[in-house]
Amino acid sequence: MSGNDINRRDFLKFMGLGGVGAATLSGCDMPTTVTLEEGKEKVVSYLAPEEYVIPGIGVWYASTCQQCPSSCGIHGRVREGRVLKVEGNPESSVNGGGLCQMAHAGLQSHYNPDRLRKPLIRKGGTLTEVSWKEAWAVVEEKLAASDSAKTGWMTGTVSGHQAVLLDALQEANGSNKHYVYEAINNSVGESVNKAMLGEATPRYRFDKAQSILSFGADFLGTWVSPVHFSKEYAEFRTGDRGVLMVVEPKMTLTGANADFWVPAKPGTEGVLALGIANVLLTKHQADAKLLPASVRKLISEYNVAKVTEVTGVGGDSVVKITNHLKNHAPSIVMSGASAHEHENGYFNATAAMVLNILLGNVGKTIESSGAMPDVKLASKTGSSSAAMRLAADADKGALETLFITGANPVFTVPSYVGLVDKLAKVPFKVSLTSFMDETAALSDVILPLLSSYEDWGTTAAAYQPTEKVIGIQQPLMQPLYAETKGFGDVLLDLLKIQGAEQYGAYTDYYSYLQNALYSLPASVKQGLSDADFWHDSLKKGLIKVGDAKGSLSVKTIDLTAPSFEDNADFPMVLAPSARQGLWDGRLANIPWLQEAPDQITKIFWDSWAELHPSTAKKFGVKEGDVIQVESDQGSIEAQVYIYKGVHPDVVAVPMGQGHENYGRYATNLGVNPLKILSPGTDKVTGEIAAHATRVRISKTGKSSDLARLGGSETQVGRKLVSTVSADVFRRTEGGGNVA
Amino acid sequence: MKRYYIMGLFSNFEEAFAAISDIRDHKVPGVSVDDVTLKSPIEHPEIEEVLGDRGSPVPKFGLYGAIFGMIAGFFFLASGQATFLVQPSGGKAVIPLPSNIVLAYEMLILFGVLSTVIGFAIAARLMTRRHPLYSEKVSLDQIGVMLELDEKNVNLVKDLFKQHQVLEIREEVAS
Amino acid sequence: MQTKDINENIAWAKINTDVLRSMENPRMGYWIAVVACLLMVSCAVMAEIYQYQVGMGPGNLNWPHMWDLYIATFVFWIGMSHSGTLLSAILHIIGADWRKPIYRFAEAMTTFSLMTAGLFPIIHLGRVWNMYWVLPYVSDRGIWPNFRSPLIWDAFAITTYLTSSALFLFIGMIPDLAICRDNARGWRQKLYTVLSMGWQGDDRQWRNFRKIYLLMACFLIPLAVSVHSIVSADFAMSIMPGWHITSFPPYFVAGALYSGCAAIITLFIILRYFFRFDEYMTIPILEKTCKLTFAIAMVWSYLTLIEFASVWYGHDPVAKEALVSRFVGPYSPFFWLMLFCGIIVPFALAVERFRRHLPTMFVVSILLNLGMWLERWMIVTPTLATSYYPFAFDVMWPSMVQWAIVFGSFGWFGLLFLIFVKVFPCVSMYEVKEMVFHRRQHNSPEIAKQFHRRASDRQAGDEQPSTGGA
Amino acid sequence: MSLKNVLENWSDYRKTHEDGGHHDYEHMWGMVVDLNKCTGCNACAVSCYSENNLATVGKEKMGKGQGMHWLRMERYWDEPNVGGDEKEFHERGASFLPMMCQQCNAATCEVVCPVAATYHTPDGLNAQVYNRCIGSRYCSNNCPYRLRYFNFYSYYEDAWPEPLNQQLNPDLSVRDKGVMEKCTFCVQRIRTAKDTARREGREVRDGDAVSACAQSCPTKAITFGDLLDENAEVTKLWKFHQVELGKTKQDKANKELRGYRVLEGLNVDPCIMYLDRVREV
Repeated sequence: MSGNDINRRDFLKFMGLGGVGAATLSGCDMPTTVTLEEGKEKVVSYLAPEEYVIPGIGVWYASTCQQCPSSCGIHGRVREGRVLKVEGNPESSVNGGGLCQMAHAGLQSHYNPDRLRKPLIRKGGTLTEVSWKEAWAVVEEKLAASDSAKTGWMTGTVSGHQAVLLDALQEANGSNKHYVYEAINNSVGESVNKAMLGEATPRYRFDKAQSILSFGADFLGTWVSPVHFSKEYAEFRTGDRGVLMVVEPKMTLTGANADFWVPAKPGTEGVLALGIANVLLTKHQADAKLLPASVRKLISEYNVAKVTEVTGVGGDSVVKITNHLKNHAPSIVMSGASAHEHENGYFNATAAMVLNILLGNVGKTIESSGAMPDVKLASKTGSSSAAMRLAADADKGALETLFITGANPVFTVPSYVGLVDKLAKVPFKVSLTSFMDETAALSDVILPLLSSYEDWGTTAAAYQPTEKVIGIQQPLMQPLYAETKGFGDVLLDLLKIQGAEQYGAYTDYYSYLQNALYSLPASVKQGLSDADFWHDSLKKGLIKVGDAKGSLSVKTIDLTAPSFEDNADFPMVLAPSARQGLWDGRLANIPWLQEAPDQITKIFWDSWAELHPSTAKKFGVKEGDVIQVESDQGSIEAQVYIYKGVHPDVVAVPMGQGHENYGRYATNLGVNPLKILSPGTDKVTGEIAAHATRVRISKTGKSSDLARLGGSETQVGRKLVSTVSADVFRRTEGGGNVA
Repeated sequence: MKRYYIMGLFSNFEEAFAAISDIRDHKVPGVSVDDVTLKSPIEHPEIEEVLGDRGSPVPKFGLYGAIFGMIAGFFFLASGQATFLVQPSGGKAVIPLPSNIVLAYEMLILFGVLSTVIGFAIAARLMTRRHPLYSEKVSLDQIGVMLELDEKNVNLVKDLFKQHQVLEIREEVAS
Repeated sequence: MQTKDINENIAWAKINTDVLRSMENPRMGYWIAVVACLLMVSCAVMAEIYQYQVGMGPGNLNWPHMWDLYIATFVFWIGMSHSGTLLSAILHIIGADWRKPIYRFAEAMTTFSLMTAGLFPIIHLGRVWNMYWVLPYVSDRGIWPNFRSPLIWDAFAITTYLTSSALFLFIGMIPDLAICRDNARGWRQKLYTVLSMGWQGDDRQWRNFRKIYLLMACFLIPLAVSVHSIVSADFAMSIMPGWHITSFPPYFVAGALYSGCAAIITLFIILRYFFRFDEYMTIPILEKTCKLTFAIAMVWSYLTLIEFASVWYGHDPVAKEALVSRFVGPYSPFFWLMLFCGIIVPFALAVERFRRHLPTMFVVSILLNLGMWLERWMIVTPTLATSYYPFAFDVMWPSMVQWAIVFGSFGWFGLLFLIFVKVFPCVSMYEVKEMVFHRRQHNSPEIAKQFHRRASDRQAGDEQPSTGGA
Repeated sequence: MSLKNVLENWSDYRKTHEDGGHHDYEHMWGMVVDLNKCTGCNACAVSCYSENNLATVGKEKMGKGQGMHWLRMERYWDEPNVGGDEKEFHERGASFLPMMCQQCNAATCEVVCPVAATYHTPDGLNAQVYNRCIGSRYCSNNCPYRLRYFNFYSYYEDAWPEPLNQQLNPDLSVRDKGVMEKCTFCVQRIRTAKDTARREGREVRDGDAVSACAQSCPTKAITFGDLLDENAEVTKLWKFHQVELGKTKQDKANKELRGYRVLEGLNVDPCIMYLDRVREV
């Protein structure tokens, strides 16, 4: 029946149909089916499933995700002025249509019940809610009183016009103290890339590669730009399917998808790489001339036997990996956190890159990703050494004012650094954040920011291989709370305080941004008028500012043999693994992510300690037992999860839990492994050696069931998932005959 | 001519039995055994040997009730299902025989039982006023033999009862 | 301990007085029992109110343990209800007169355990307030229940069974109600006058009475069998390993008779003790019941074993897994206890010395029923714990809420029964009279012969046999 | 309800699933999940939570097995006989299996629901009618995949404290205690697609309706579409892998093709085809 001739009887039918009736009257849309199949006579309201509810029509707005630094493009579905769902922006060169779980959960950090609704200032030691005006007055007064040259900014990864304004502000302050801090970073890798290839983030051609060897680079989970790599990984796996090999102390999401997964003794990844190089040179006649003599000499020392002795990786495995790399050329060798975060992290990363050179991957599967045309917009990627620098500066009184945003160092920086005490020496600390967290709790003024779905901004992803784009961060809905302000606006206001008159013209960040985009080169605007260009950009959610061009210049650098000593008191090594979900802990206050089980262990709402069965046997612990993990800096307690995805000498505890002050969903849940890290930094870059802490474990006698999903670790003989060999796959679906 | 109800109470079944046998043997002219009603505390199937088989309609009620229940039951379900096509298919037919047979079976028994009970209530004249000559002794341990007869025969029957050590004789004018 | 059978020369008046006495001025013990039952019921009621408010969660029901004690206990009570009617009906048809003193309370038991069982599917619903949706009423929206669902079959079967067995109980009671009517005063008289439906014991009534009683017995036997088969269909008709078993219908029926007989023994002993019914509920009758129970126990044991065997030979890995998990899995202690109570304990019934010793029999009968209850639990739960889908394996233990409701159901049953014994005669007076009457005839052939002579050659008898009455 | 109706259409009403059932399907929504591409990253699961108003129940209840994960990402380790455990490590990684309602065409859950609260729509969907459900939970017991989830509490009461409730999707209801629920293939999205197509006066095209999980998958491991639509990606994939509906055992010309349906042998005829996981040996 059609809607425009509703007689009384039909009308009553509609009313009987509940959802349909209501929806129809509210004129959303006409139902395609009024009653069930032969329901010409009948009204079958109780049997009207969801499908007979008439969906409203949502409006999709493009924006950019701020949940993690890789800044994917998103579309937000808006109805009645509320954003309900986010999906990947197909236009985006970063993520295509896809998104990770953290991006989806952005909704819950936006609507989070624990968001700060009003500014807080410290009155007599306690933080008390005040109006924005009042709080801002305090900031102005303090800034006037302090030496602007001693103003420091600690931020997470920043890019786009926020970065531009921040630079301008620091310039006006006459200060260079900008600490870009990310607990989960690739900064060792970046510096090695810079040194050896001349580019911090080159482009990895998964589509071309036939094999990938990853030393702890969890590119499907937490490494650089997970969603982008997942997309590439899909290509890598289809057609002429590539081989993925992973070497890491604890199985990450990437490791779980590997064809061949093997753990090396923590820190010895570099040695393994050299061992592989050795096999390549001796067995596979790789072109040795690519490497300087010193390196060749070092490689020759690491024959298979030596490597096995040092790394604990069986000789057959070394050969197997080498064969795969050779037989499935071209290949990519990459390294990540668990290889980098050691005192010899730089060595490990370099050794991995040496393999790339030796395999002739550079230029083939590792290409230049070019640079942002406007360098000022480029992404400032974070490092953990930044936190050390901050601590040092604060300690020696080089900071009078400190602004902190997008980072929670008090939670993520190891306690041996003593950041809390050192920050206490900074007279005036301002937190720009949406949530009360451990760091904000220490500051004197907390300015609540708009959520990323309410704020304006632009971003330039650190890793954008194909083309350089500026991602538009556009509000998906009106701000929920009046007393909150956008990051850009705050920066502008601060600039105005500093009397940087060229910014006085802008009433707010929006107008600044608009103006900034207008002033982009005509080539970028593709001849559109300013207004059209603006709307076009908002519609697309991104602005293409030129293709990735440039080339890599290969430089090999000297390697010095590392030395590894055992520690009798602390026989094991702690692996504070990053889990895609809670990230470094900033997303721990999102119920969806807490309830979504960890990909590997399937544990939710908690922390745990992963042990290898042999280790568990040695210590006589079984699944669910609570063990104490003790380093020279302190100890934590967690329940044991036992599986064969972790090195026997390693106890892996995921980071992200153990918050003391981070809202109802995160507080007092699990433990924070970063707290017990012992001193140690990478010799070259000064990055915190987070994966190098030696620990010992002991039983506490406590035990209870793990909070985990799933009743069985295996399929118990049912054919739920069966595995076919890659050869079969290549035969049936490889090459031409793709499904 | 007036008609009388007369009832003799006997202390045991044998006496009553003898009395009825005599009546059947026409010891009393003009009194037929068909006028006799036996009232007893327990069931006496053997009495039918003398009273003659008086039959009972109850089984018929049971049979017809059952048949009705089965057929009506099945079609009740079937027609219900046939107008309710939306109901879960689960790969099964709209009118699935297995379940309908099971349910029809239950209906068969339900209606069988109900109509039997109704039949009983009707045939046994339940829910009617008790006879004026009803004696509580009957529900205890005595046997009552009751006749409906003409005035002239009353005394003859009384004599007959007395022959059989009747404990008590009651009479009542039939209205 | 007197072991002699019922005295055939017992005065009929005494029968009346004894039975009627049992219905009046309850003693202390009775009131204590009533209070105890009330307390048990109130536990259940409180638990149910809580569950109604909060949801099924507090019962520890979870994914995949969607069913648990409620359904198990439902099956248990349904089973309990079987013996009463079925035994009484069968024994009536085959004319075993020893049923007469005991069938009345057995049938009452049937009715009341059905009334208890009926509560459980309702309690177990997530949205109790919509329970009437399972009834096939004609709705102007053209909605029907799903007649394919074994749960609907349950609804039909149980309604039918409850109606029929209640009627069976009532019809069989009419002559006794007449006796009550004639002896009672006050409200009781009014009540019995109505209930006895003008019974005056004339031959027409007796004749039809005989017919209907036989006929209903014939209806009830197949009904009882079908009812428990249908209950077993809840499981057998599903596709779950450990449930989807062909031998379930007979298995359930046997289990039902088994638990029912055990319950009869229990109640037999209780009634005999409290109402001093030694003369009617005699040891020989108990012994007969015990023998019957033993026979059924053996049938049940056989079916249990054959179930295992058929699953084992069926060689479906998943079904096998489910079976093995019962023997060695987390629930195995209860499973073994069930096997012990169900298969080993009944052999006590085969020993005459035990059979004649009431306390022993009491304990044994309780154990048997415990076994039967465990059987139901061990059918429902282990299958849910392990089935086709490994990811959903789970071990769940019911919480206090569930236990309280199960516990309370026994109180509810007890309460109904206690009320019954004080309002209705729990020994059939007229049938005990018939029993002694026919025994006497049987034991003195010349009387029978004489009847026959009188009936055939028409002559007044001369010699008078001893009077039967008071 | 009339006797006439019964007798006239008797043969029609006696059609079982094997004879095509009594529905003439307008659509047959189906899915393909490529376990070679799936990385087990959980994006689909969280996307499902945000699309379908799934309540988060907290650690205690989740631990008790009272969670509401319509789409659960399952992880299995290789079994000893599959080249796993006699090795020292899980060398071949894990097996991930995203499991959502299989929308069986011969669904065992449908048969046993006493009040017809779950049934098969002309779209080939296994619909769950919340307001008809009385919570007998028989369907969940009879689902071989254990893919039905029950509202053991009134989760909505504390799952969405202000202003989290503003995120709730108005296109579908929030379920109260005592109701069974499960994956609907994002039926509200299908509806939107159908209505749009209708407004534009055309047939529903492939890609008009995409379930939340399929949309959000970073590796595009999930393909969603109408199996009756010849040009749909899913249909092509099913054809390529020689998997057909209505079979308990697929007789493939090429035995090496990866397509299979989970627990196919039970003859529940699921509408989701999985593609085997692939590993280098």
